Amino acid sequence: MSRKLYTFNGGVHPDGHKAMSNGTPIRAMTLLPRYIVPLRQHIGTPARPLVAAGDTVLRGQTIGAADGYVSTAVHAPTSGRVVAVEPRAVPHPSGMFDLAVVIESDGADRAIEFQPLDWRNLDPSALRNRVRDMGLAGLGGAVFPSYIKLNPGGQKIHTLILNGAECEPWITCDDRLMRERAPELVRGIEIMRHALGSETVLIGIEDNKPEAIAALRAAAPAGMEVIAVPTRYPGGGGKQLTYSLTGVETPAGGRSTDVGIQVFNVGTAYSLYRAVELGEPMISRVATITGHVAQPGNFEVRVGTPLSDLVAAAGGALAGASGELIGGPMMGFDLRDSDAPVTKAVNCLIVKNPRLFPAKPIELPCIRCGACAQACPADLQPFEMYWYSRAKDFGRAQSYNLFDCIECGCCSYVCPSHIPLVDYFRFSKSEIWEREREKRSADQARVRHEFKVFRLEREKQDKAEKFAKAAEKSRESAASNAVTPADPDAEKKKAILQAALDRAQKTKETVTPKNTENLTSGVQKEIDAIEARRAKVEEKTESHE
Amino acid sequence: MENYLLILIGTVFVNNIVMSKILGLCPFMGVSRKLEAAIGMGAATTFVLTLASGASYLVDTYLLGQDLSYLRTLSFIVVIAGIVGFTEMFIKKTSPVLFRVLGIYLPLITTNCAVLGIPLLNVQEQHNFLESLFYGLGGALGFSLVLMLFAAMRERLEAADVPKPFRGVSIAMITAGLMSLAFMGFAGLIR
Amino acid sequence: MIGSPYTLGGNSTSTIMLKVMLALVPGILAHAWYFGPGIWISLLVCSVFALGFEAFMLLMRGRPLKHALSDNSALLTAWLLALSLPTLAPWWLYAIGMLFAIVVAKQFYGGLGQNLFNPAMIGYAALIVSFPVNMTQWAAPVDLADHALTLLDAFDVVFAGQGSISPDAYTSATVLDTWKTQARLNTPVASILSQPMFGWAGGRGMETVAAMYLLGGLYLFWSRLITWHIPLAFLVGVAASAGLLHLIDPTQHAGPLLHLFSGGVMLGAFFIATDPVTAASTPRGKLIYAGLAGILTAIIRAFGGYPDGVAFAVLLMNICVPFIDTYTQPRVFGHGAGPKKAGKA
Amino acid sequence: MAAIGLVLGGILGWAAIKLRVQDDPLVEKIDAILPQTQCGQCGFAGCKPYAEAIAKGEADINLCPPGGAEGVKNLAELLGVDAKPLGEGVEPKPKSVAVIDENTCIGCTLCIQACPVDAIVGAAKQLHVIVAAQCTGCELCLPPCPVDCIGMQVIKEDVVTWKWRYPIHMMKRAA
Repeated sequence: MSRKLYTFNGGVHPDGHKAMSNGTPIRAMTLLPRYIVPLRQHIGTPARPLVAAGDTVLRGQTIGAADGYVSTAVHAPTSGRVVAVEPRAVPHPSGMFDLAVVIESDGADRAIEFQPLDWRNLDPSALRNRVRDMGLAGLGGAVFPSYIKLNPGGQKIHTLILNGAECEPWITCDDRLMRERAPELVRGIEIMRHALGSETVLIGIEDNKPEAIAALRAAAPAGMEVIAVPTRYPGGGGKQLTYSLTGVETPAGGRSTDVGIQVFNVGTAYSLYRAVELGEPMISRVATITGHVAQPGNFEVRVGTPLSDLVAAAGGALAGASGELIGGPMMGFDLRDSDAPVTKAVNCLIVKNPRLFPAKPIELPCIRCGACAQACPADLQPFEMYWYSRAKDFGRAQSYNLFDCIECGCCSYVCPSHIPLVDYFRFSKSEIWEREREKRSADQARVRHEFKVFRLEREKQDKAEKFAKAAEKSRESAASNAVTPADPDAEKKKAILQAALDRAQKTKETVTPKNTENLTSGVQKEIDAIEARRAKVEEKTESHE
Repeated sequence: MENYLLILIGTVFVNNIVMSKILGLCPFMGVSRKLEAAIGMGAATTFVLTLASGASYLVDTYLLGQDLSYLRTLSFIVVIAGIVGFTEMFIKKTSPVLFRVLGIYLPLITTNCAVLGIPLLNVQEQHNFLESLFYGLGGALGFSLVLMLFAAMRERLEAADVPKPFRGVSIAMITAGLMSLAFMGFAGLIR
Repeated sequence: MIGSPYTLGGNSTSTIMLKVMLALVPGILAHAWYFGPGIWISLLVCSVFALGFEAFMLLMRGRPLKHALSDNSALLTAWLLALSLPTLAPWWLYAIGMLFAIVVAKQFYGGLGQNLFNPAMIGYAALIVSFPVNMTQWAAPVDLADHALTLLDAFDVVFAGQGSISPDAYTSATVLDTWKTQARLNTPVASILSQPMFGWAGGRGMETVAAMYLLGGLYLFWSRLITWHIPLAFLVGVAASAGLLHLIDPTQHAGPLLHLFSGGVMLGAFFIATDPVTAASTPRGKLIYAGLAGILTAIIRAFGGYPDGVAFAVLLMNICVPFIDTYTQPRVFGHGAGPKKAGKA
Repeated sequence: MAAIGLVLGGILGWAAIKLRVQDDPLVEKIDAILPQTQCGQCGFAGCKPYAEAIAKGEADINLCPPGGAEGVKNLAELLGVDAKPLGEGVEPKPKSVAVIDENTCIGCTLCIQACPVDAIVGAAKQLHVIVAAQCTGCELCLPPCPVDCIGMQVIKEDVVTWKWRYPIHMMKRAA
């Protein structure tokens, strides 16, 4: 091609292992008896649940609505009955539980009526609302709500980049998608171009996927350029791909839109096509299951599918499996609980065995050899950031531009001392975030405290003025009345307080456990209701934090 | 001209006031915990030391002469104290944080043996006015140089896995010693 | 809990150290060929003391011995110091050198990776300051020595003192020493260079050893264990300043070739200045660090009181490293350059 | 000598007028580091008074338990002094918020008056509620409550506030 490619610094060449899963077509999965759909599948505020236990739902029905600006909807993957809305295991590095809707399928898989959209004659903002209600989020891994990214805002988005690089080893879901569904994918890109008004459309694909490149070149109309970029991890990082294709560096701390470029994953374009042209909400995605399983490959997986079922669909794990990875080996994380479901973010599940993923060698001291700095695609000095992160000197770690780290893992990959550098950076980053949260709330508290002090001062002044006036009055009356009576108001207040105290003492006694044995069902119900309300308040406070 | 250059190079590197004359260790150890503070301290000391060498020379030559030479140390201290007082106010005005960081070490420039030592050495070496100035400037630059380098090293040391008994000032002293060892490489270079 | 990445590639620290030691082997062999078997003894003695001191300090600190000893870093330090010291020196000289190198310069700071000064060079500097006489008695090339020592003789010399053989019989000054003393006596250049100890470039024998170090260094560069910045800047620094001085006054200052191939310059350029722990780490910083070290080496050689300047130059620049690193941080992706007008690229 | 003294005195006097410092921005800088719980555990009436006391050198830097060791370290760095452990009897507690027990609250408004950041809403004889997002966990509302209906609740971690842990240092673990 005639287009000049730019080369970002650093990067590594880990073993691809892609042939293991990219040889077979995308398979469909049989209907499962149970789906678990987390309400937080995207960056931002979790969706607000619209269903409760006992409700029946249809496939594609909205079960969680977008809540706030950075949020998007969640839909039922099949028809059936909601059995619970409760915290469940989710694919998250912490292994923590998060609120999810558990659906028991009725086997009929009845769908709501899908309404295709005539997007060409539609106002872009209406299109975006549709995209939000269809639950679209970026499928590259960051799962940022797509409708926001389709809003050019005040900026001119002259270039639209489609990311089909898929630089992470093992993962092949985008590869298969591009090979098999290129025409539909291209129609999705058309919708994006329409919403953003971009002139240039570039589709970047790493050159280890010749079939995908050929398929897209065949499907792409004039004005869409399919470009093969050299295979080098992390060539599919948003900033890296943008630089490779255009030579433009995304400003630190900013977005590519600041320089007039928007980047979407190819999978998102395909889902956009389904959402807009077919009217089908985002209830499935293509995900790779590979590694130590009987039949590695790609599946069209419904969101909410328990990962253990995905492993089973691939013929099950082979003997000697030693755990699972979500995502690729460079940036993924260990699956803590195989009950966790596939979400919009899950692009790959790798079943590990000790041969493919040997135990990590022991960490030795850093010798400042600089291998990490040479491998870093963000041109950072990881060993300096490590030096201060290790000593928990976050200020200095940050001064070495810690927050420009994209956590691609190249530094850890090349480190001769086998230092888990990225873990140190993740640790430092979350500590710094925590401090910033604290700082924000401290600032808020300071303002509120200062206001309170100011208010008290003002009240005191007011009172003093009133008192001065009163004193003048009383001096006048003092002539006739020698003894000033005690403030009757205060006496009254005291009495009221005492009465309330006594009352409270009584009520307290009634709610102490010794009385709970012989409660009437009515009282019990009341207590339960209060407990539930309290639990909700607590939940709210937690989600606020 | 060559003479002045030699004085400058000699005092900055070869006869470095801290590394080979072992003067001014108090601020050297005290204000080297942070690079910024060290740079501030270096600038303040350079200012004071250069002025003090010049002023002391004038005082010594024109006010004291041979007859009152027994007042030399005393009057030098007065001159230095005055200049330090001025510097102190200046820094307090321009950079309160630096003022706070330097803390007690700022007024202590007065009693920094390097600051008194250099004017006295000037007299001893019978430097003329310009030579005195350059000697003061060179000494101060040498002081600032090692102070800054040392501060940068200590910032790195702070995060090092130093054995417990050596942490803090202890390893700093060892480092200063090794620095001194390295500076011995300049021995015999000039005079 | 350790997260991604889950695959690792590349070297390991102990193999890096081994490869560096491997790169030293040609130089050592050449040394043994030209200067007799003394080098084997000094290597051995230094290695034993290095491991001994390292183990002792680790025990004192309550750290596990196995990993720290098997990273080969103490051995490498021992070899570098042994190659910088005269062979056939008394054993306690090596012991004191290793004490300073391993205990003071390395373990006091927390061990591998934490030290600010090059351990081997601290050992060297401490010795040359304390025992200048022993440090100038270098083994003479075998074909020039009055008495060629066998391995046993050498053993005797190192551990029991010179014994029956006078040190004059097997030691000589280095070419740098000779040049300095003779030039200050205003001996004509031609007659200095005609002395048998001078070879085609540097000192007889030593020049070949230096060439072998160069070879080893090129191997390190080729296997990507070092970058070109430090060796090149160091050699250019030495050659340029030596050349300049030579141009100004050829009767007092030897030419750049002699400087490059004598003393510790080659060893320093490829093996000592490149020690990643104590060297500058940014590309620009490396150039400044090594360039200044090279210039300092030439200045100390020309005007200073010590015969060789490599050790002091490296140590002086070690002092500057944190400062240099702080002010030479490379531009981070997405910083500064300012968004180029996109689309026109 | 006297002449020197006079001249210098003159210069200094002039400089003192010229270079007078109006405001002390140090207090602001110290105040910015303090956690603003306004809890008074330091023995001062709030964070600002404590900051002023530190700036004047009247108070030590290790008196603030909510700030923890981290806060002491930051103060030490700002002031160029050695960090030290928190003082006797001052230990940091896990971050908590106050919660009012709806069953026992009598609506006396005493806690509302005690709250330094106005994080409690409610009127006389009405149930009071603490706005958790604004509660600093200072515990100042606990003692005034006549019916002991306020309890402290430790803030739990969730998927958003979850933090990556410090990577285990293998060398040390092996030791």
